[in-house]
Amino acid sequence: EKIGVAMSLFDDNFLTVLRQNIQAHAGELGVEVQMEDAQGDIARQQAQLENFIASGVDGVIMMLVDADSGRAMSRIADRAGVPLVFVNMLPAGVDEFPANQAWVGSDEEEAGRLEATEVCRLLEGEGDVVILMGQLGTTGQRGRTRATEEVLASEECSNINILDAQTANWMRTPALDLMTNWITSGLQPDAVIANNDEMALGAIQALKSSGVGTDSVIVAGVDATRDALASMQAGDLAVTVYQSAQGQGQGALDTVLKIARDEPFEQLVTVPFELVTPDNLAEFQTKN
Amino acid sequence: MESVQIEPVSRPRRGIPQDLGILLVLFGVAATFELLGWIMQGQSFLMNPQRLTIMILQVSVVGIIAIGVTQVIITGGIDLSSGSVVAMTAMVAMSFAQAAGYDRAVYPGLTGLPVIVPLAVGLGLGLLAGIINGQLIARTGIPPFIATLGMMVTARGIAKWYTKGQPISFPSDSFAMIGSGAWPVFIFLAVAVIFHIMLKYTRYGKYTYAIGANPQAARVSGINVQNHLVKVYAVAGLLSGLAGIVTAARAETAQAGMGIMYELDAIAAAVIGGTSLAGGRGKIFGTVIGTLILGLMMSGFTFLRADAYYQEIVKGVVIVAAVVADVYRQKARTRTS
Amino acid sequence: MESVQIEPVSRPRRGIPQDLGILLVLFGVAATFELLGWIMQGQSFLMNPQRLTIMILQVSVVGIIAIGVTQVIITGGIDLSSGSVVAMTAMVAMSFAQAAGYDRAVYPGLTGLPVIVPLAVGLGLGLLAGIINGQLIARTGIPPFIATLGMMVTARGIAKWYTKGQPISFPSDSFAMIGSGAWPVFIFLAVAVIFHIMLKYTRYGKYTYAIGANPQAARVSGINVQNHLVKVYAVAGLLSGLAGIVTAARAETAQAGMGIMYELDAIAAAVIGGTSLAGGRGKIFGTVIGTLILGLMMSGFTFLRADAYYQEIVKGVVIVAAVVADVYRQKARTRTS
Amino acid sequence: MISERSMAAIDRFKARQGDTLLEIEGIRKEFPGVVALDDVRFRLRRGTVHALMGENGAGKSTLMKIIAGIYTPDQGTIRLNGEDVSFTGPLDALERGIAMIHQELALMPYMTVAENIWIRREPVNRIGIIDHGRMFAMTQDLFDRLGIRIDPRAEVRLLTVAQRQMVEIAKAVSHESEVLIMDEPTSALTETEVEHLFRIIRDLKARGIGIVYITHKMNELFEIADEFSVFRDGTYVGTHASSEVTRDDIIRMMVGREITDMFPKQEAEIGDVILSVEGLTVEGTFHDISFDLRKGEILGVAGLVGSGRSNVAEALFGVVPATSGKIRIDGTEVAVTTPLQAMRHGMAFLTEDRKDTGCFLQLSILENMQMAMLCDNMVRRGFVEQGRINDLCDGMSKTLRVKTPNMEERIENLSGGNQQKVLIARWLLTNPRILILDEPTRGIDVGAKAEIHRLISRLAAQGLAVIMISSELPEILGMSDRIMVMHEGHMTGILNRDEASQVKIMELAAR
Ligand SMILES: Nc1ncnc2c1ncn2[C@@H]1O[C@H](COP(=O)(O)OP(=O)(O)OP(=O)(O)O)[C@@H](O)[C@H]1O
Ligand SMILES: Nc1ncnc2c1ncn2[C@@H]1O[C@H](COP(=O)(O)OP(=O)(O)OP(=O)(O)O)[C@@H](O)[C@H]1O
Ligand SMILES: [Mg+2]
Ligand SMILES: [Mg+2]
Repeated sequence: EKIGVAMSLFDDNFLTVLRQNIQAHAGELGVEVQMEDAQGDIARQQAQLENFIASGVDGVIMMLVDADSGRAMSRIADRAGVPLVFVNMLPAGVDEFPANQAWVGSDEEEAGRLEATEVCRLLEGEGDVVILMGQLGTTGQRGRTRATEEVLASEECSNINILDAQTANWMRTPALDLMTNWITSGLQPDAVIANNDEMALGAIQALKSSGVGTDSVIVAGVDATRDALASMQAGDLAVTVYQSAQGQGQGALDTVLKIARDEPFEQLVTVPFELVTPDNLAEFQTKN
Repeated sequence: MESVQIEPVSRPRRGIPQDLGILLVLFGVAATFELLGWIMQGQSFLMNPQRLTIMILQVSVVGIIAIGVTQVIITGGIDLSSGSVVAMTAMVAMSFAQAAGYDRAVYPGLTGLPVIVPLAVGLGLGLLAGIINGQLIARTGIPPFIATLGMMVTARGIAKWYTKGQPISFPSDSFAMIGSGAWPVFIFLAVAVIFHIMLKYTRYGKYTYAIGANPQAARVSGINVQNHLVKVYAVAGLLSGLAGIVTAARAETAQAGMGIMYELDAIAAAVIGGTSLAGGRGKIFGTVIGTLILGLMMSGFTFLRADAYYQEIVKGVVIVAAVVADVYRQKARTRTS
Repeated sequence: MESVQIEPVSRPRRGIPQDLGILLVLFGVAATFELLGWIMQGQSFLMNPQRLTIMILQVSVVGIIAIGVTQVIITGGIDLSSGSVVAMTAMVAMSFAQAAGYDRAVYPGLTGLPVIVPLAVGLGLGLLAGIINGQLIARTGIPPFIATLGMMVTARGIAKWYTKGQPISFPSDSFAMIGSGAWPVFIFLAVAVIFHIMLKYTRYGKYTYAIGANPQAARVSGINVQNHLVKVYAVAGLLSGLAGIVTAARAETAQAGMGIMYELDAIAAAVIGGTSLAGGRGKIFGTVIGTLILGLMMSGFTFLRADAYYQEIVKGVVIVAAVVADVYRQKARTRTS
Repeated sequence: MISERSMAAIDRFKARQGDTLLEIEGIRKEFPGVVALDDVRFRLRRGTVHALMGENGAGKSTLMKIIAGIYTPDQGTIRLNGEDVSFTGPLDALERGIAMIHQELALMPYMTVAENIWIRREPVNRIGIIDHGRMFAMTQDLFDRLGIRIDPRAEVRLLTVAQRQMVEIAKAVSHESEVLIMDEPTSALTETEVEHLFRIIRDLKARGIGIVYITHKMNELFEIADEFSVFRDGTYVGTHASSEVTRDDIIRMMVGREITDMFPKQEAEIGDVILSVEGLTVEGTFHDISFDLRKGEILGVAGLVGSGRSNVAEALFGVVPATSGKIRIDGTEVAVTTPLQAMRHGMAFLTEDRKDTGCFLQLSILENMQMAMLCDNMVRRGFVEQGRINDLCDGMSKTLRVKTPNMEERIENLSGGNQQKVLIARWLLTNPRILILDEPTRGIDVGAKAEIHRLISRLAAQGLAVIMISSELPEILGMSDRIMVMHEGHMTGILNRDEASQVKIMELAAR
């Protein structure tokens, strides 16, 4: 069996782990998979889906560039009668999907919610925060930021004040620069809530190099990457959120194979996010 | 910014016109994929009408932009803003194209409009962006690189700001139609034919080449260089707007990240097709072939199930090799003829 | 691909040399931020030595590339590969720079190497990429745009393939030192001074200008144009390699997505600083100022805490305005002098 | 300037004055569709000036480029000092003592005069740092020796065509080579500078240097050349001593027929004033120019290099609009701020700089010819009426004898003189009422020159008004009804045809 895997972006840390999990699981099952990188471009992803179909794959696993493009993708696959499983990102309009399509993943907003709630708890509902956003307009940036803002607007956290929210494009160096700029502009946040770990690590570097340090500032990220866990181990990163690349990767591959083989399957499989803090760090250290 | 051509350069070519040279390269690339297809996959690459359609389909948006960019490059300029203008027009056009009664529409009162509205809005916005580019370049005399770089950043910003990053989806069926089936291919080819004629047989075309070849001489020959430049950039903007509409209709959604790096693909298609960045030289036919070469590579690698990592490495090499082959073919002709 | 200079003659300029013009623009932008700072934030923007350092710090990597790119542009070429070469060298250099005993190192047997090893590897790799660019351009005669576009795609592919997308982290302290504190700024400024001298006071520089201004004349004057072009691109590659090392050391990690679009920022810095894409003209001093203008905008907007969505829109406008201001200033001078 | 060593070398040359320095045989060079040279031979002797003559496109420049290592010949041998050589490139040729002044100027516009001259030979210290001070001093020395007055620190783009040509000459001389090739070095120079150049040449000759001199100006041949070779259509016709022949002989050898009259001035009926200029000024360039131009009249404009003649023409045509003054056409005052406006008033303007403001180098001959006439006619609903245009262009190119395999050829590949003809054709095709010609016959061979003169004269006879700027006094005197003379941006007088003479013009021009 041949399965096409259309990834939104190869460069992303979490997605790399996800990809590797799919690959490894396919190896175990003796299934041939072919990966494509959409480089964050919807049209490219659409073309890749079409190319997969034209070269006669038995099913497609797709990590969407954007949730809203799910409908068009769904239609293309449906027309060709090729099984399609969305992984990780929840496509818009998932409830209208035809019978041979499914979703295995986690809800972006959930990550932001877990992260912000923990930060709020650590701050005891009071203080100043800055938000480091991912690339503007991406599903992750929107979902996580919106959830963060919702949590901070809630009753318990109403004394938390958002000083500023800017984008660092998911990357470490821009986050380093942005955070340094904030510090020199006189901002003294009590917490940094980043849309992902890379940016959180950038913020930590900035805090260290400008002498503020991470003792008085809570830094939070999402993804639980290796570097992030190491940083948490070192006592710098306070909060991150684990999503199971393994669960998602294996689940997606299993599901698409089931559809292809006409076996029964679940259409919506939620793999939950898990909060990672220094307390439960040990559990996660070997996972990603 | 052209290669340093030192040898007494490009002689007039008789026999196969220059255009056809790059066509040979296209055939060469296709034949290579065909051969590898049989060896590695045991099946034909080309003898699959579906694949051929898709091949063109997936590059038709880049192709539409590339045609506009070609004429800009012929004037000796460049347009870096096309990809961002695609995103901006896609967003704005889509917001006027949402299906009737869709409750989370951008303008809830304005859903289910006739398809002409989003079309006009999209084309108009693209045109406007192009006119601004053109006016900046022609009136202030700043380098096209900077003017369109500014537009690139600004248009992308507007696309993001328009709905604060929220994508816009659920177009009416009539709008979605524009991007469905082989429509994008027809639109691309129609635009190509129109501009082939424009550049070759109209005053607009002659002036475009003249300005690229020697702006001073063009002015002395009675050409209103500034006005013409504005027109050329405006047309490029209009085509970017069209590309934005097509891409939004095809994806049935518009998002701020659309069209990223399309400007580079478009310029590459033009240059692969023989358009000179120094100005004064280039043909729509070549650009179409250049676009197809890019499309061929996209489908070809997937077809061969090449590892995505190697794909990128090889893709760069193939682009270079295609152009090198063309250059050598031309040199060889020169020597023998 | 330069702006169409239609005005027939520009008379020699006396008084303030042309370089200083763009310096005025820099001051203008700075003053605007200063003013807005007092109005919107109630504090000074400039009177903060730390901010000034950071302003340079965050653009020093782009600045290092921009210097290499400037000399390439002066020869009439372009280098689109710098951003990708940064990523590639960052990845490879970092894999030889991992701290002793780090258990998940890329080469577990090769951790804790002396810092000279990753340095040599990174610079060597950058140099190699540059030489390949140069050889392609000089020997085959393909346009620099295509050759370096190919390298851009390929080098990015190599960066991703190298560890299959996995980032490489945990450098040794001595390697991390290169990117710490104000080191990147020193490196940037040192490179700037060296290349200022190279371009102005050595034959290397004269050849570079000559080739850009008139490649035929350069050849006829006995310059080995091909060899020199290879050198120029090799140097640009070397500087990209250096930038890759600095950026990896600064982030203490290397990722395949690093340096994306740096080539565009670098070219923009050069062009803002007065380097002409038509070749033959440009100065390192201008490029440094151009780089600083970009840096100023990055810090400035954050300082003003401008809405992230507006920032991008405004950024494009400011770039254009800066160059327009410079062009008008020059025109005004020309008229009065 | 000249080192001890080269002095010694020069003395050695002197000893062998008259020996064969350079000898070529059986040279063939083909370009696609054109045989530029076929079985050509040529011999240069030490201490002599050897002129090359031939119509436009005869292959003179191509031959010289072969000798200078820029082109490689398809066949044939080159012997330098009796030794067979084949050059790997221009550097090789330079190092073996062959320097060349190119017909199409080959300077770097944004570099200073000194940098242009000493490129690749800049004075450097031990660590490779260039000593600019010394370089300027060296340039000044060279200029003093050659009697050139140009600031070594000026950027070349700010120089006039003539000044650039002087810089090229200085650059070639500075190589102190044994063989010096000059491809139409005087095409942009006036008599004074030409005289000056000849002094330089005589000096070089005396030192034993062999000079190849290409020109279309007959009088120069007799003044400076010891012998000359004639080429026709890429073939060798013959070599003679210049003392043995007459002008007509040479012309016959070149063109294969007689040219009886170089200046076939046709009596024209001088009509009404069509253009009237009053107090025309471009601040900082020229001042207070006033004259009337009548139908059927040819107004010659004379002056030294840099006297502002070209600038006046540019202002008239709106290239650089005048800052003050009036232009009247048919008695009504008109504003001329762009060339397009000027064209709408029936003007046409052949610029003096072919390369900068004339040719669209990458485009075909046809495109080059038709460009100016597209602005007002030959276009229907945006579409160019190519059929009609083709006929007109073909006709014009026959009239002017443009030497080319076909009209689709890129103008870049034409010889200099043929490019000039294409540009003249461009303007004639617009059917102008007022024709402004700036150095119309620059680089054009005698045959075609006579042809162009005949054409101008005939057009004038049909009522066209012509302004003709020229640095060739015989041309001015032969063709003009009246002659306006300029000096340093001012008009110093207008002479009638019958009162004008070389001496009078020079008096007014030099002051
Ligand atoms: N690079 C080239 N490609 C094609 N044809 C060329 C090229 N260079 C020269 N020719 C052709 O070769 C012939 C000889 O040209 P060449 O420039 O040597 O003439 P010339 O004797 O110097 O003429 P002129 O007096 O006008 O300068 C011409 O027919 C010209 O069109
Ligand atoms: N591009 C330029 N930049 C600066 N000064 C110029 C430029 N062109 C011309 N000039 C100056 O303008 C004056 C008149 O030049 P112009 O070319 O009109 O003279 P001309 O009489 O036509 O001489 P020529 O025979 O060289 O064409 C000269 O003093 C010259 O130095
Ligand atoms: Mg010639
Ligand atoms: Mg003149």
